[in-house]
Amino acid sequence: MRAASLLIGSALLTGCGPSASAKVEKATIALRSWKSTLWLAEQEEGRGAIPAKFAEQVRRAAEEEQDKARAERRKAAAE
Amino acid sequence: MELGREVLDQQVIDARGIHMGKVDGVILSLGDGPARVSALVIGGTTLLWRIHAGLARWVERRRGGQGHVDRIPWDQVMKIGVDIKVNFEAERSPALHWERWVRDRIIGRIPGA
Amino acid sequence: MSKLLEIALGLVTGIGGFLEAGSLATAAQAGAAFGFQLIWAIALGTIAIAVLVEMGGRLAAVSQHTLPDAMRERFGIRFFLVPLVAVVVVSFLVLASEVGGVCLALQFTTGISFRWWAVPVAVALWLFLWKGTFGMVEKGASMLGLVTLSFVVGALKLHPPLADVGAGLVPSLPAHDTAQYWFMGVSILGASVSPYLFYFYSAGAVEDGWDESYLGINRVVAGLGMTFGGTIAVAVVACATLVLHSLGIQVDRYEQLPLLLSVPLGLWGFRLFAASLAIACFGAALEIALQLAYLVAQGFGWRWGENVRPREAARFALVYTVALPLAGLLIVTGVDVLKLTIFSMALTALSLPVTVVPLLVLMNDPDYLGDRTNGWLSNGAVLAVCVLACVVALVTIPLKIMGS
Amino acid sequence: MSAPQEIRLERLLGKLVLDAAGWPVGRIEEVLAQPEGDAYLLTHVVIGPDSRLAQWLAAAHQLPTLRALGLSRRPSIRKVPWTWLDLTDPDKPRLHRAVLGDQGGAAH
Repeated sequence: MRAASLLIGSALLTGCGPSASAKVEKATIALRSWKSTLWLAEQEEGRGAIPAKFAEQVRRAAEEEQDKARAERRKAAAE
Repeated sequence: MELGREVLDQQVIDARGIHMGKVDGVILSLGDGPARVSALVIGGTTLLWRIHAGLARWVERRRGGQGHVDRIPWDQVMKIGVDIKVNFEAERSPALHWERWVRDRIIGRIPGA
Repeated sequence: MSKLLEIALGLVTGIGGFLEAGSLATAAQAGAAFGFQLIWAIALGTIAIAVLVEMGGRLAAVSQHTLPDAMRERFGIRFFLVPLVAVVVVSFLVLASEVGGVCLALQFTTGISFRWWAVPVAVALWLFLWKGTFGMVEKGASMLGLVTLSFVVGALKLHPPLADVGAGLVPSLPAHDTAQYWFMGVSILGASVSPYLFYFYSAGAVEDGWDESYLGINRVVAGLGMTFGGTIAVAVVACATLVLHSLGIQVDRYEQLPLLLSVPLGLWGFRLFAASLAIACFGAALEIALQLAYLVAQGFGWRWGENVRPREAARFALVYTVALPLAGLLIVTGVDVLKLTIFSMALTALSLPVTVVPLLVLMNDPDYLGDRTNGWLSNGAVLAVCVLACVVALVTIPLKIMGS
Repeated sequence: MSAPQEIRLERLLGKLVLDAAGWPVGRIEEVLAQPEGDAYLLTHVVIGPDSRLAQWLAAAHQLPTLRALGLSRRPSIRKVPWTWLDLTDPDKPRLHRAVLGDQGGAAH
């Protein structure tokens, strides 16, 4: 109970969260990471190390995460 | 013997080795002669009293009583060690009311139980 | 059964049972983000869990009490409620993470979304507990769990620079993302020092009827089993460092993880990853669900035992019969399994003082252990790790929540 | 008003005890009993510290590590005969005599 109240307390204290520029940087790193993931998955699919069915799942996950990161970056840049 | 440490909250096992529950309460008798231990209590609202007295009182008012309480007279207690062994048949005792209820109403109705 | 065979079986349990959704996800994330830099957290966590597992076994062998049993008897109901609630909440979240891990493994191989697998997986888990025996759950799941050794094979094939792995054993501050670094460190600690491991182990020792003659086996099994298990987690870090970190890939989704093994081992690597994830999480889910039932039943003195028929321990069976579908339902909602897993691990770390300190008090009580009470070294080491984990969790969890 | 015929051990534990002069003595920590014939007769009550902090320090005293670090304190405990206890109102146990100043309060 005491831990929980402390947790909430410190969460309130830190309230505002990371700055806009930090958010932009975080989104940029995520985008770069997903670009590399796609490249690696393509390589692996090309040499038959992962099934096409799975490669498709990676592409879908990448799309979702990239959309999320781009939205984050736009929002942070507008701040 | 330390009653709080060696009796309260200890595991109670019946004559046939069946787990009946923990000692939720101990009754001390003050009348008629010197003060002594008179019974162990398992089940009902006994445990709730120790967690939150107000809640226990409320439940007792709502249900009109202490629920399925089992009082085991002290002379039925056979051995106090790792567990407390009592000379008692657990199967019909109110201490196992909810065990029987769960068995008959839920678990026993699932195939393969 | 000969003692040597018991030791061998115990080691298999330790090795095959160590890796689960939590240790896999945290090790992979840490390796991808910080390379070998967080290996010290795995080492620290492994030492702590080895010491704690040994304590759980010793308590059971010497006093014939399981941990929840002893805690209720020694501290009374009011105090017992605190660790009870903490372990139930944390275990439930970890259980859901494991169910999610099995479902994701099935998604990777079939292409059918993990959400559709949640109910069948929960039912399969329940059937195992309903029909199976303790030996089947413990020995069977961990025997199959040896498949997780494929991470060691994968790591060796990638030729990790051993000097860097060794350097990771010494804590060092990162060049970037200090908050993230500590958060991951604490998640790794939470994943290694899972209370369910030593609660489950102490219940198992009582089910198997251990006495003081098992103390030697107990020490060997706890020490070596957990050390080998920790090695697998280090292997995951190595794979993640060499496959993902080198390309600047951070782990945001479970979908990135099969690449850890497909890169060194090809298509077989992909298959082994899926098998490892499915089996390790399935085994862990069985143990956690069972441990929840043990905890509640032993704490309240109900009849318990995985070797008796469900109707003979009805309330015990009811606990896992309720917990498993609930965990399945959480996965059906489509919750982000990776986030759930990491969060549960950090929460585990946060709850460590509550779950571990009562054990320490018991382990110093001659009423329970006679002259087999703890030495100052194990007391001090475990206490230090728990306090460290809790304090860091207390600081980093809010930062993490605000950051995302 | 006379004392009730029976009381509950679990509700007695943790109760604050006042002495005859109305001063708090501490909280009931334990009740001791001794076999006599078939019965177990109550012999003593153990009264521990009444403040939260003292209770925590006493609990910490069970861990050798904390003891070595000086983060604990040996609890001050009195053991008084059961017959000293006045349970006319079981919710407010009192002692028949004054014990402040430590006369009769034997160390545990």
